[in-house]
Amino acid sequence: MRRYFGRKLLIYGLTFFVAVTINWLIPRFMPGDPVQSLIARANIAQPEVVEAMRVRYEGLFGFDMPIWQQYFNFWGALLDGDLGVSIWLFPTPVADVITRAVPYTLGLLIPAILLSWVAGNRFGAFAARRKWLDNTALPIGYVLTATPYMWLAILLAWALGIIAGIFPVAGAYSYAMQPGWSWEFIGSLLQHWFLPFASLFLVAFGGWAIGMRNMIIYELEADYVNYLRALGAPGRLIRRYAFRNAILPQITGLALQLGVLVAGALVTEIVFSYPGLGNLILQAIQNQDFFLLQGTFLFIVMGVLIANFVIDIVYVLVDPRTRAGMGGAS
Amino acid sequence: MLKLDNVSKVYRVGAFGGRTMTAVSDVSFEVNAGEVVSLIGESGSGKSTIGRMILRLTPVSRGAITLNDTDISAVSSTKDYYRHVQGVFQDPFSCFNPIFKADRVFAMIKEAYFPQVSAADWRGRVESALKSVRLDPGQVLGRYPHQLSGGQLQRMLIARAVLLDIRLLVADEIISMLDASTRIDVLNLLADLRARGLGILFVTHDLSLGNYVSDRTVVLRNGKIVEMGRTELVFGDPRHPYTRSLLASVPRLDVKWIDEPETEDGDAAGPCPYHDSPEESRTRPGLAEVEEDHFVACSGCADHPPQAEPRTLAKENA
Amino acid sequence: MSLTVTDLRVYYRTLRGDVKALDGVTFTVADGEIMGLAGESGSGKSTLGKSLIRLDGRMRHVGGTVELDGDELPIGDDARMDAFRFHRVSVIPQYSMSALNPTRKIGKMVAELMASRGVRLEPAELERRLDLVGLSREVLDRYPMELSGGMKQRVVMVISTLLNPSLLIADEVTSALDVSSQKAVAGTLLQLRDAGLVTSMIVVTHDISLVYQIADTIMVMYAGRLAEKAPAGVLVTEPRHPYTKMLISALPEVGVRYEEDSRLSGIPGSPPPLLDPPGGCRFRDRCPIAFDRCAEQPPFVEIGPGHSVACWKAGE
Amino acid sequence: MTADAPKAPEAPEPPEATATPETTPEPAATPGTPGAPDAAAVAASTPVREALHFALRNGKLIAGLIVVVVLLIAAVFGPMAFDHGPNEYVGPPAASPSGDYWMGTTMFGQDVFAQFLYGLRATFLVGVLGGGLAAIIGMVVGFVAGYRGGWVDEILNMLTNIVLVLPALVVLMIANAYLGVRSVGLQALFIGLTSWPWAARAIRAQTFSLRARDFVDLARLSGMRTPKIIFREIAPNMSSYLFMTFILLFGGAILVGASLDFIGLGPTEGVSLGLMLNNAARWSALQLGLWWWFIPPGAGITAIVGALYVMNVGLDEVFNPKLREM
Repeated sequence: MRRYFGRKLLIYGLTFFVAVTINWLIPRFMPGDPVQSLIARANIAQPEVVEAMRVRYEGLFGFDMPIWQQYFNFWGALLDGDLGVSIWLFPTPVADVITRAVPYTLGLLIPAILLSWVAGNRFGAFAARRKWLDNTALPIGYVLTATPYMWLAILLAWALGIIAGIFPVAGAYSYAMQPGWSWEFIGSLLQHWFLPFASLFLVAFGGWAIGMRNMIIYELEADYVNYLRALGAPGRLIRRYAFRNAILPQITGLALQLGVLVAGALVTEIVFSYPGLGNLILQAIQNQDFFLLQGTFLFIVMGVLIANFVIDIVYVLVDPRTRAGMGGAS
Repeated sequence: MLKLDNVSKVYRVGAFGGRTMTAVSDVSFEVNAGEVVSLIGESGSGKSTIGRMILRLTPVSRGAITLNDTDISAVSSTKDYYRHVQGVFQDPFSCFNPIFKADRVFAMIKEAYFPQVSAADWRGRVESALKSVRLDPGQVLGRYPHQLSGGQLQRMLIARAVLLDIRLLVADEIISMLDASTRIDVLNLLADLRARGLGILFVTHDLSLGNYVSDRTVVLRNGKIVEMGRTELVFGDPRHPYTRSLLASVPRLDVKWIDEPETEDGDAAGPCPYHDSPEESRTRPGLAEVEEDHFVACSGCADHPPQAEPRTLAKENA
Repeated sequence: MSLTVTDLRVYYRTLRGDVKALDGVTFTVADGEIMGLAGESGSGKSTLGKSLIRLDGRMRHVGGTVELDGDELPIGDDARMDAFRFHRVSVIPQYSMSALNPTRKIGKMVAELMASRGVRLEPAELERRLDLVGLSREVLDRYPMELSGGMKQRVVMVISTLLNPSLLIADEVTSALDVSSQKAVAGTLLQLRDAGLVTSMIVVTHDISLVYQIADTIMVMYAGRLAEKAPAGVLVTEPRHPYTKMLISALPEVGVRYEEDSRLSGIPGSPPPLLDPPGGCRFRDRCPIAFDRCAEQPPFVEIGPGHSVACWKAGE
Repeated sequence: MTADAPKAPEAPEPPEATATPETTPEPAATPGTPGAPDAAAVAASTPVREALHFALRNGKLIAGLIVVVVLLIAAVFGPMAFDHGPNEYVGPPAASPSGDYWMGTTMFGQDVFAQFLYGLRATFLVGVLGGGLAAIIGMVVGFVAGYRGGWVDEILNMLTNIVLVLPALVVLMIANAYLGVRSVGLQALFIGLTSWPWAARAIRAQTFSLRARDFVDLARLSGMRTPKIIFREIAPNMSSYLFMTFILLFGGAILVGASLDFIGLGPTEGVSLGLMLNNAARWSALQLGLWWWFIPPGAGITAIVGALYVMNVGLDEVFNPKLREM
């Protein structure tokens, strides 16, 4: 057990290391004087901002220092929690900007991931039961999972927001309101939350449903199913067993899909101008705010790694084989 | 010709090779030209591992395997080695790449070893090799593996081996997956090859097959030799309880098990007949020569690691 | 009369047409009888074994009837057959090692299976039966992956016979085993019958010498049809069908050694294709004593007590 | 995007499943005559012809193929029908679809249909190049790791896992954001470099199981060297699987590319379906009700990727006898 988690943690540690290194490396690959060109591209009028950028970049890169020293300085700043100052929202520290946006992204992502996973798996298993259902549900699943997140978001916004006028299509709450804990405000939050959530949910749902359907079909070919059938066990029992066994790879699949889901949430936020990390990234790109971009990137990587670890723990709790195998019984 | 000298195989198990597992330990025997040696053992006895080590498909951990007094691992080119040593395996269907025609196994040999031979000449050689294993070339050439029977495929593999200038053939369970009606014919082929001066190592778990064709027999258990010698002696007068219990487990058509008295258990660790005292057996373990060309590991001193399935089953049912 | 099979035909559906894997077999198995069903690959023995309990997707019941203790088994009707499965007919499959749900503890799986069939299971009875095959009751608290292959096979033997079926089909249960385990498994099969847990048994195998050890009668199949059926001793010592004769003489018995001038030999040729089998006796092409009349299919007739043969020359 | 990656035949990665071929000393048992279905005794036609037979009768495969081919033809030849570039201002602004402009015009009077056809081109290009590169990396890593085993496998596995947990699109955002000038080729390169890991894993698992087959040993006994064995014995055996992997990578690359374009990190020159969506969203096509501006590009992407996925299911049914309907 310790060995298993040790291995996983090693991989996550290395991944984080790689992510930070990418962050450090990429600006250095730019041709010419990176500091100069970054500042030039940022296209900023205020001299104090330009100065702050120059100081920070030179401190970070420190081109007169040996390369390893530059690299260690970069890590040092990072470990101090110092992600720099946002250019776009000068002089707010990047960490603060991110902290403000995170709750919105998590509020979208977590329910969308969990609900689509549960509902998709149930639906996929259900569709595998009957031929006609399989033949009708399957194409819908494929269309859903092939849909780019942002396009479904645009369609929903257009149909339910603009044409039907049921849901608002921009922001996280009505601009007329002050954030607070009033029912009215919460209602507005939910109203704004629904469409981005729905588009994330639907695309992911299609993927899970198809995955589950395929898994179940393979499971129903397994020897233990044949044996149960030969003993006349009712379909209910067989399906229950097949579902239980098929759900395990779907948990692993969840870990593999996290990055894609996060990316989906980012573009969906952009469509709805939802004030989460996706919007931050868009602003950072448009304003050439590289500190914000790097900070957001690191934050997302961290989040994905933590989520992966949580899924690992869940997997061990759910699959008896991993427990039996790790308990040293063999 | 082929000589194994205290050969051992230790596998590393676990993620970073933390644990080890000994599959073969201190095995020594010889296979001479014009001789069939059968290597008998149950699953997990290490018999296939020995075959794979001789074929250089897995490295030797300790000890040495020599072919005509040259250490086989010293032959730098495996290609040269395989010119003289070839193998045939248990599952003929798995030996053929299912997406290619079956005669590709011959084409591979030609490509590697006889690139200069003309196509017509090669075809002649292939056909005569096929005839030597009693196959009709017209029936097997140009077919896909799934269109042929296990017996036909296995014979093609033997034909493939004899296209080369082989001295030694490792036949690993080559008939256990064949139908009863063709088994014996493939077994007879081994005798034909022996008559041509080849040395053959016949790996099997079936004692009656080993007895039928071999000159010498090596009985293996948990990676160790328990008994070996001339086949008539080992089968006619088995000394080790394990060999005896194996023999008694072979289903036969002349006796029924229920009519036979319960045989002794292979694990019986009675007084050792070849050592004077348990102390001596501990200090001087190994094989004792009980008569000319008949060696037995004494039951008292052979340390038996806890056996897996087959033994416990027999005991619990007794 | 426990099992009566009459003119059973089961075909496999393939792209190119029906493969006549089981083409008209008629036989009976008596109460308390262990019948060995021997044959080579492609003989139809596995098809026969399977069709008595569950036809797989590609198999089609074409004709004939199966009667068990006076009731007709609806073998072509998967749903109606469920009532008979487990209660009256049961199976020890060839794939015993992987027959158990990997993510359920054995005990729980057994309990759920029994509950799903509406049977109350006495724990004491289950334990008694585990004892019988030499398993401790701790296996009930284990997952299949924690058991060895042989233990799993014995667990399957216990589960399959829990409802004391009239007929048990053991499908190639020994074929992947070493000699010593084969002997133990065969012994367990005998015990199941002797303890009255199953009334009669069909042991499907390719190994005549093994099945001879435990069977009362042996039935040999060839190319989808019956060749010969006789009491085990008679079949082995006085086979009448040329195929049986050649098969038995091709077995290297313990003690038989290769000799240059008197070596054993197999049966030349190969079985006919079952997609479009030739008429008449299907062994004709490989048979050393075939004659003109073999173009006509020989009937499967009784020539001695419990001894039936499908060969025109069997009487000679 | 790869929710339906062919993970089905592959067992969930068991935590301790690091057993290399070296650690499995001997076959667990020595099987006797296989209980192969009795029907197998029938001689069948060649594998290729059999696959073709099922392929021609597989509705999913045919339907998917038709959609992909029609769109591909449109992408290759369609742009030739215009004497103007996709971004030229040729018509009245914000015109709805008409006989002159089949898909209407943008707010600035660009021909949406022309943009759509040019965009399809870029989209296919990103899919083929990005998916192709990812397939090549995945194959190399998967084959080597699966065939060699041991510490080589350990290291490649580690690398695969690292790239696997890094959220690809977010890495691509960072990389692209720093680039001043971006091209379709560069985008495809980056996508290829980040989207191979699941393919490598799947190929590794397949290689691992094929490697244990005796024909690999026989090839070694025939004097073949490792690279040759991989390419001539192992790879052909999983060619259908490799093809299916490529299809999924192809679809995945298209989706990732479209997302990047949408954020504004697409190619700086030309047009792509994602870029069209980006423009439509940026210039408030939604609020203005210019539905013809944002529906075609999204529908185009969905059609290509969806058709690829459906094709993949069809192929799975063709190559996997268990899934075939008789």
